[in-house]
Amino acid sequence: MPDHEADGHSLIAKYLRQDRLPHIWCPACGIGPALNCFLRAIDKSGLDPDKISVVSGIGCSGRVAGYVKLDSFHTTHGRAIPFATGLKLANPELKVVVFSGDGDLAAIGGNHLIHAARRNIDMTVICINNFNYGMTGGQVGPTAPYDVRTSTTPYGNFEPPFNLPLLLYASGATYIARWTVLHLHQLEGTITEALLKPGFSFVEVISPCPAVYGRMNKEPEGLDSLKSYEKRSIIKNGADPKEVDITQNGPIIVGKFIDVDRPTLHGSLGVVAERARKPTKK
Amino acid sequence: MPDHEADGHSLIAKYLRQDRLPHIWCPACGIGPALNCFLRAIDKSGLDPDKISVVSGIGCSGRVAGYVKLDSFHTTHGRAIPFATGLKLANPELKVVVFSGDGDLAAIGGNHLIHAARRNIDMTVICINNFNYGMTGGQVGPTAPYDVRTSTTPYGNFEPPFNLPLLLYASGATYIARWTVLHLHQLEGTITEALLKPGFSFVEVISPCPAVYGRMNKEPEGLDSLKSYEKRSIIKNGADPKEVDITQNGPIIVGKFIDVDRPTLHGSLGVVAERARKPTKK
Amino acid sequence: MKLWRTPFDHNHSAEPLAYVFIDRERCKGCGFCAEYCPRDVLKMGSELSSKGYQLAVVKDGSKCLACGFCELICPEFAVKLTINNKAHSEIKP
Amino acid sequence: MKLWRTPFDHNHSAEPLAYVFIDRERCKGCGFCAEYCPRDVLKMGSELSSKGYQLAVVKDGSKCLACGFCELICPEFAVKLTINNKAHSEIKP
Amino acid sequence: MTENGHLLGEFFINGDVACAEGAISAGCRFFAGYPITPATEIAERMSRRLPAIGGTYIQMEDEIASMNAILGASWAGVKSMTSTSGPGFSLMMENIGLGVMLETPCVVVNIQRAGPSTGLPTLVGQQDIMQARWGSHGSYEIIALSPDSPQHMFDLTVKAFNLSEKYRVPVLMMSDEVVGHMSEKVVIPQISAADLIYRKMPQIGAGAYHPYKADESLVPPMAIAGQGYRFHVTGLTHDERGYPAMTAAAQDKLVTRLIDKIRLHADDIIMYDEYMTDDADIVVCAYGITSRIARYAVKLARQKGIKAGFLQLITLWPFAEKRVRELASQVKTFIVPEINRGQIVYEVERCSCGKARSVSLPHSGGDVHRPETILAAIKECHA
Amino acid sequence: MTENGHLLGEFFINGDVACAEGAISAGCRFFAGYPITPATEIAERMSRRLPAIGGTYIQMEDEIASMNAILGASWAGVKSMTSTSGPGFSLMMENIGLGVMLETPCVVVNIQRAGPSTGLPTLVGQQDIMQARWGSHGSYEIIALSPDSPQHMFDLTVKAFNLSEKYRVPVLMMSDEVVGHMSEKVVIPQISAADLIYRKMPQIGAGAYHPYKADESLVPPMAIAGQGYRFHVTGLTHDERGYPAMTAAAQDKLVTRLIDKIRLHADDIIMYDEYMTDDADIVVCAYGITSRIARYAVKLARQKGIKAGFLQLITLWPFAEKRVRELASQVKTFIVPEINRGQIVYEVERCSCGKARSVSLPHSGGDVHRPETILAAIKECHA
Amino acid sequence: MKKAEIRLAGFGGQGIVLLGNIIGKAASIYNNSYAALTQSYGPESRGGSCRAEVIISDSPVEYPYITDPGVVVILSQEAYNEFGAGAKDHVLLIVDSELVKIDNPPAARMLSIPASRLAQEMGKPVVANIIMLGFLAANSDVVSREALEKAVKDFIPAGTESFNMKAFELGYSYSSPDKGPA
Amino acid sequence: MKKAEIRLAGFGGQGIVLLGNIIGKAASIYNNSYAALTQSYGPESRGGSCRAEVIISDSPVEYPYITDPGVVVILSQEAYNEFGAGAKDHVLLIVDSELVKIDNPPAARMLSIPASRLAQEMGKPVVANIIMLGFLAANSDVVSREALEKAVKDFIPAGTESFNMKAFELGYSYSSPDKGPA
Ligand SMILES: Cc1ncc(C[n+]2csc(CCOP(=O)(O)OP(=O)(O)O)c2C)c(N)n1
Ligand SMILES: Cc1ncc(C[n+]2csc(CCOP(=O)(O)OP(=O)(O)O)c2C)c(N)n1
Ligand code: SF4
Ligand code: SF4
Ligand code: SF4
Ligand code: SF4
Ligand code: SF4
Ligand code: SF4
Ligand SMILES: [Mg+2]
Ligand SMILES: [Mg+2]
Repeated sequence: MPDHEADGHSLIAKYLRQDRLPHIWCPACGIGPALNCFLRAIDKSGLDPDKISVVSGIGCSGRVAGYVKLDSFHTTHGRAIPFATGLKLANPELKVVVFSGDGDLAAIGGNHLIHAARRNIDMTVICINNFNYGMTGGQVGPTAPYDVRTSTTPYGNFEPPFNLPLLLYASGATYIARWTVLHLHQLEGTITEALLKPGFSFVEVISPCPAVYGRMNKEPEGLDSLKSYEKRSIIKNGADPKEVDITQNGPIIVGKFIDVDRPTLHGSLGVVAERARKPTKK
Repeated sequence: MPDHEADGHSLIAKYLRQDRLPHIWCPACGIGPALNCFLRAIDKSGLDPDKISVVSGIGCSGRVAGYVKLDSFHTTHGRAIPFATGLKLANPELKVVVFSGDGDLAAIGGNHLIHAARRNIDMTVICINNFNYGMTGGQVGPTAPYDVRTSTTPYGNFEPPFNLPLLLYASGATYIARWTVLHLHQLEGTITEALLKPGFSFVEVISPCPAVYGRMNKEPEGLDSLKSYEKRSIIKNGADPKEVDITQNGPIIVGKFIDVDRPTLHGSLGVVAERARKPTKK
Repeated sequence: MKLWRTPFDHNHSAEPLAYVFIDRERCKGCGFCAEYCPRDVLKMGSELSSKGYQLAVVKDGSKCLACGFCELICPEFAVKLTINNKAHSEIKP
Repeated sequence: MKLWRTPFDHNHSAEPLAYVFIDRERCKGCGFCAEYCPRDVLKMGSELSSKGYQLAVVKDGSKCLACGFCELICPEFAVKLTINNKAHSEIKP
Repeated sequence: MTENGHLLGEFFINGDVACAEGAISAGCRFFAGYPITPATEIAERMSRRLPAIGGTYIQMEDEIASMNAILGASWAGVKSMTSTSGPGFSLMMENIGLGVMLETPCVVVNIQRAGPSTGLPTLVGQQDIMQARWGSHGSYEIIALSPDSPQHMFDLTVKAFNLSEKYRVPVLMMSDEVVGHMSEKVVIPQISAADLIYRKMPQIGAGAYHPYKADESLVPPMAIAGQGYRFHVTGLTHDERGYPAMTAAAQDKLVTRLIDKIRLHADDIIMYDEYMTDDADIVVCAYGITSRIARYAVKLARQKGIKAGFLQLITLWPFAEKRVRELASQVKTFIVPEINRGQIVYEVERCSCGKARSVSLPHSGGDVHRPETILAAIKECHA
Repeated sequence: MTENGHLLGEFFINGDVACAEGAISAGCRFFAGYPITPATEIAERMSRRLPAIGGTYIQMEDEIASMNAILGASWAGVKSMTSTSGPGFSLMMENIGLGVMLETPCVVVNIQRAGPSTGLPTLVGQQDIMQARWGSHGSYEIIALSPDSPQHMFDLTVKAFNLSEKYRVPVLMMSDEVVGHMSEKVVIPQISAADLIYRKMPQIGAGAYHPYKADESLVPPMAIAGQGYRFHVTGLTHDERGYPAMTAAAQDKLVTRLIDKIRLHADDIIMYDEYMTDDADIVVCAYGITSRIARYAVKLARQKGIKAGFLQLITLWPFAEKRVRELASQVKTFIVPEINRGQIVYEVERCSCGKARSVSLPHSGGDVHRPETILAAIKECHA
Repeated sequence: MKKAEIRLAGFGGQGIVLLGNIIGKAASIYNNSYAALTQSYGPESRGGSCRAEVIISDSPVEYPYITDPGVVVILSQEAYNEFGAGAKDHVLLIVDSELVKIDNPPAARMLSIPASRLAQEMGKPVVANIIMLGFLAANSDVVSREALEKAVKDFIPAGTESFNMKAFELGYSYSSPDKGPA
Repeated sequence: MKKAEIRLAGFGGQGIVLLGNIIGKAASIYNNSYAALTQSYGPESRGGSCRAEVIISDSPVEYPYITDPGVVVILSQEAYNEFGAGAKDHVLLIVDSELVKIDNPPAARMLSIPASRLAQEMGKPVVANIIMLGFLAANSDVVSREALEKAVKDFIPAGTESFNMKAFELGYSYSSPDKGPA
């Protein structure tokens, strides 16, 4: 029996700042289980935890940086990725993980997200998608399905959402997966793979926010959301990202969608550095 | 013989601020021909020019707003789209066109670009893609092909570029086309169609920048670039956006790639307004 | 949908494969563990915690598979699973 | 690649279908019009403009198709095409 | 609700909601924003109210987009507003500058929390006061107001729109978390057309209209998109036609007008309130939530026989320079409590020219001053 | 070139290039930027130089990303820099605040052009001086320097890195278009380890290390990522452990230290230069490119027998308050020419306390003052 | 000048700010007094400590913070420890006996009601605050019952009026086991 | 104090700033003088008006702007109209005769060379500025020929040295039809 399964709680003690518990998340929030998977994945990956940096933006999900017992950076709203880019470029030995929310990564931070994917920088981005801005009280976010109720769409959301795996695919990410917080073993495995994958990896985690999003959308308890995921989710590894968009009540396609190889930013930077060091005429 | 063909120069007089000529663009720059097509498309579209607003960001391409004899807004770098969003939402009668450069729209403005496409707001975005930041002297841009020389990639570009049609497709744009400034009749026709298309339309114009990009990439004369386009471009209407990325010397796939229908933002806003006006209990 | 793993052939075990402990200070009564325990080891009790949350309790510890799902899904890091090594050693692979 | 249109069956015309005028103040000598005129009506001259640019000139106006490509491609809005209505009226559709 | 969509009557609402209602009463029909504590309630209120009355609410992808969207909406002829707090306000700086340069009426609300950076998101600060004046690059002047209660939020929001339309400049509502989140009775009166100012429109035809040609008011008439003026505006330095003009002379002409249209109308713009300053030796100068505490402390001081007075800055920018200079000749000491580490006190000190002493009562934020703290300072200065 | 990658010798280069070389000499090995006139040459130089000497150049998608990237790089232990001009500087404001809050050494260069907004992109301004001090939300202190020549660009960039590492604060190089684009001889000396300051590293083990626990220097030692400290930092108000602490008390403790580590070391930080101030009645106070013109004008005035002197501010922030207060007791008038509509003159006026008169010589930008203008002002004050 | 200061303390999600709003509105709109409601809360959406404070006065409220509350309503152990245990004897302390464990009786006059259990028994835990409000109305005279009932109706979702009035009534008629209404 | 002020004016793309750099570097690095080069240009990458001004002095340059140029090199009609036509008689005016049409001879001493045509004849229009530099070297003594040649080599692309030296020589030995070198 591998170590990480045998001893979940000691793993938690190893990677979690237990002096900071209880955390600030609401009862039945999905961030906790996702974090749990992340901690186990770190262990499973065999990476040296001293060389892992976790960077978060602002939001409930963005509080993860504050709980992991790793070098961790709680930056500004939307800016985790460029901060992480600086970290990684300045010290390529680091494994840099961005853990944040849908609003942080895809609303205010959307540009950084697509540019980081384009560069194929070595970085794992874990996005808690709870379809809204939990921390500020449940406003509509760029992944909120059409017509849902939020505190700023009292008459129904009039904007269609991003299909994040497709957006990331189009931007150049080389590893893209999605699970719900019910698919915990899969999520753990996926994050482990993502951590070990060179280049830009993106893991979307569909997660309940009972306190605000759920309350306004007939899932006032976290369990309601999990049951809905249980009913709606379909595992489809290798699914075409085009076909994985999420609607209010439609299926939630989960799985590992993309896993391809492209030159990483660090590889290309190496080539350039070599050219630069070659003595030229001038 | 349709009016617009018979009388190009009077059209120019009609839609161009001739008191501002000569313009500031370098000799053999591709922005002029693209602008020419745009002016003709306006005429061809039959839209009331008094109801057309042109919004540009900052850059050589962004100077277009200053030359069209229409309500026109030269805003800040990257922000043409949100400015245009405000214009359009506040007065849905306006036809709003954003005319700007690859750096403006896809580097600093990338987030606004994808969000506007997601919303499917009624707006036509014309993007002059000259693979670099012309105005500031030829730095690498997010569409610059891998390995090209620019003033900030003296050892070759180490970042892969965006495939803009794919990015726009993934974001939700309902009309996507690409032409070079050699495909002028096609470009004119495409812009005309885009202007008349409800929802978000995106037209990419591949355009020479001999003064800086060309100079550094073996196309010091504008003609060199046009000849290269002539050789490399392949018309492929309906091409899968996945397959239209541009490399340093590879083929340039041009054509109308996407033309689909999705509810527009204004349509959905109408639904919401109706719900809001319905007297409720409280 | 298969959410958990069956670690061993549990029928061969006489003792529980693991002991489940719920931290009463941490549990916030979300019910995830009880709902998704594949063996109905856990249930929601009627007692309230000091903050007023309904606490999860162990209903029948002997049925535990040691699958770890309860530990993994608990948002509060409140579930602690202790593997019963004795029970495991009894199992012949 | 077909970049221009052939508006009429030009062979039927005796007179040029259009007169091309190059604005010497605006032309910056990019050569686009000369290179892409389908009928070689235009060419780059040897004379320099006041700013030092090599000017485009009409080589053989009689061959003009009135296709408009020169006007469309000129980055400087320097080409002015005047349709010869007389010539056009001579053409029977 | 009236026909125009604005409410009428008495309401027990918080400052954020009062601000939203003030905007609606002022004729605002476009709101673009991005949620942030403690300003979110303004957006939420607008999202519920506007669609029902022919207005538009949009949540943009960030604050930069929000700021630009309200500029665009204003150029489409609709009064527009956004709201935010410190971090978002910082992000808006570049495009507040664009608003100044294009001379675009609009209102930006900052419900201040404690910084720097993310700081204390749910707790009060008054730390963006100098930022309101100087936060965007380049030389410019701006108008900023500071409300002290939900009613004041309502009233000053209406005022902010009026000033903005009159002077064609973004007006900043520099409120704070306590005022934004406290609830009190707010009376919303009948608002008639006469109470509201709308931007001057051009009176001449499209051909003759120059977007940046001003009369002696220094504020040019503003054409809006879609009416046939076919005008051009740019964030570049420009001439009266709105065309780029890349010379120091054009720059001087433009910037001078942009600055003078505010500076020369300071008397029309500046609002302050005084309490027992007539015979005061010591004047406490405060604004926003702190002014309620300061006023209370001054009352306590008077009860103790100390000749204290109170100056409440309602307009923060332009600064009430003239009045402070006058008072400086009369009083011995200014005491300036503010929930920051010294901002307005710099202006008070500057304008005092050494005639009166300026005492800063700084506060790092997260809470308000205690009346005793201010009272103690008054006593100390009195001794 | 030396082994360390820095140049050695005499060069005829412009201020932008000198700045880049200064950074390299100071040990900067990470540059993230976004092109903007007139700062682009710095990025271009870095893009050519860094890859050859083991450093990294990256062009980010905007200035916000650039600013965050240099913060990240600094936490990876690498000295980092970005450069921009007004519009980009405005965009960086929020995350300069993050740099202040996390106490992250880094250098931000602003080659000022004339604003507001896009203004005159290729022409000079000195209009972001107050913005440098107040542009981010919240209460904080910062360090800003102002060079007057390419040589000064080199020297002060080295100095900027040293101050930044010493005080763990972003240091702003507030240069301008003329200095950035003018070329002069720059002497690059041999730079030894002793000339350079590197941040204090923790001397204790990971368990005992608290990222925000400072000794009497008020500057805590800084661990960097990847060394086993497993530390946490946040832009929220935090305690010594770096953990969020959402109370007014924690806020006060933190903000007080952030402010005091600058204010209490003002004497170590502040640099100025004087010319013939000893017996001066009139002192011209200037900075950046304007100081060269002002110094020249003062020389002309002295030739005419006027007792003029010159105070050049090399450190803009913290402001040379003590020296100005001293001079105010001695001189009759300060004349403050600056390429803005009055910024540093506010500080001069404030610190003069009415003892000396302050005369502002504003300029809207796009050009520098003519020496005659300053001379005329001196004469007028003299008369 | 008549002035009453009320403190409501517990944790996020209990509807404490709503209670403050109901009381404030009842006083200022339906009872023609002046009222100011301030609140403080942490970054948590639920579960963090949360406080609402109301001043009711017959003249405009100048200084908007309470200095000496006459009524303190306590909805969590933490809140009790901070604001209840040390409350002076002129204070009326109202606690949810289900959520607060009291070791030594406080100096203040204390009334308790198991509002959260009663609410759970009604099948809707969220109405605990309305039960508490009814209890407060019965045991203090800061605002009239009529005004409070009107205000409750303004704040609750349409269609839940009668249920909420039942909750209010339950609290109003609850007789505390402690030193009851005099 | 010896001081020379040189103004170079034309439009963008003519290599005017490069000329300024060459002169400045020649003076300050190879001739051991002090030099300051300032420039001004518009937003256009090419074709806008462009100016470079060099001060050469044997003591450090304080005020970095030229006040009274001794040499003015003119590379466009616009520049001539602005800086050439009115130049005083102590000024040495050097113009590209191909690009400037002069109606009335200026007060200044004028020398002209058709540098842009000569460059075109050499097959590389971009070397017009180097031809002009050679001509300037021959007709003024602000910087030594050796220093200028060294500086030219520092700025041009590797491999183009001999071509550029040929251009320089062409200008150096060109004999102006106007009032030539005295
Ligand atoms: C510049 C800026 N704008 C807005 C905010 C306010 N804010 C904090 S968290 C957040 C949204 C968080 O949403 P998401 O990333 O989805 O995280 P969640 O809370 O849902 O996990 C916002 C808008 C901020 N802190 N900074
Ligand atoms: C906030 C900000 N950052 C940077 C700039 C400088 N800038 C002006 S134009 C430009 C790039 C333009 O590139 P692109 O949009 O591709 O237009 P092009 O000139 O190539 O047509 C940049 C970076 C600016 N004006 N504002
Ligand atoms: S608000 Fe939503 S996302 Fe945030 S902690 Fe609560 S449940 Fe989780
Ligand atoms: S720099 Fe390039 S894009 Fe800009 S005007 Fe010149 S050729 Fe065109
Ligand atoms: S480990 Fe947990 S989830 Fe699995 S069977 Fe045992 S109690 Fe149930
Ligand atoms: S999952 Fe955790 S918090 Fe939820 S009921 Fe079980 S033990 Fe309690
Ligand atoms: S219209 Fe122009 S391009 Fe066409 S044939 Fe005539 S000259 Fe040639
Ligand atoms: S296309 Fe225009 S600018 Fe180019 S050569 Fe022809 S006329 Fe001249
Ligand atoms: Mg979210
Ligand atoms: Mg471009």
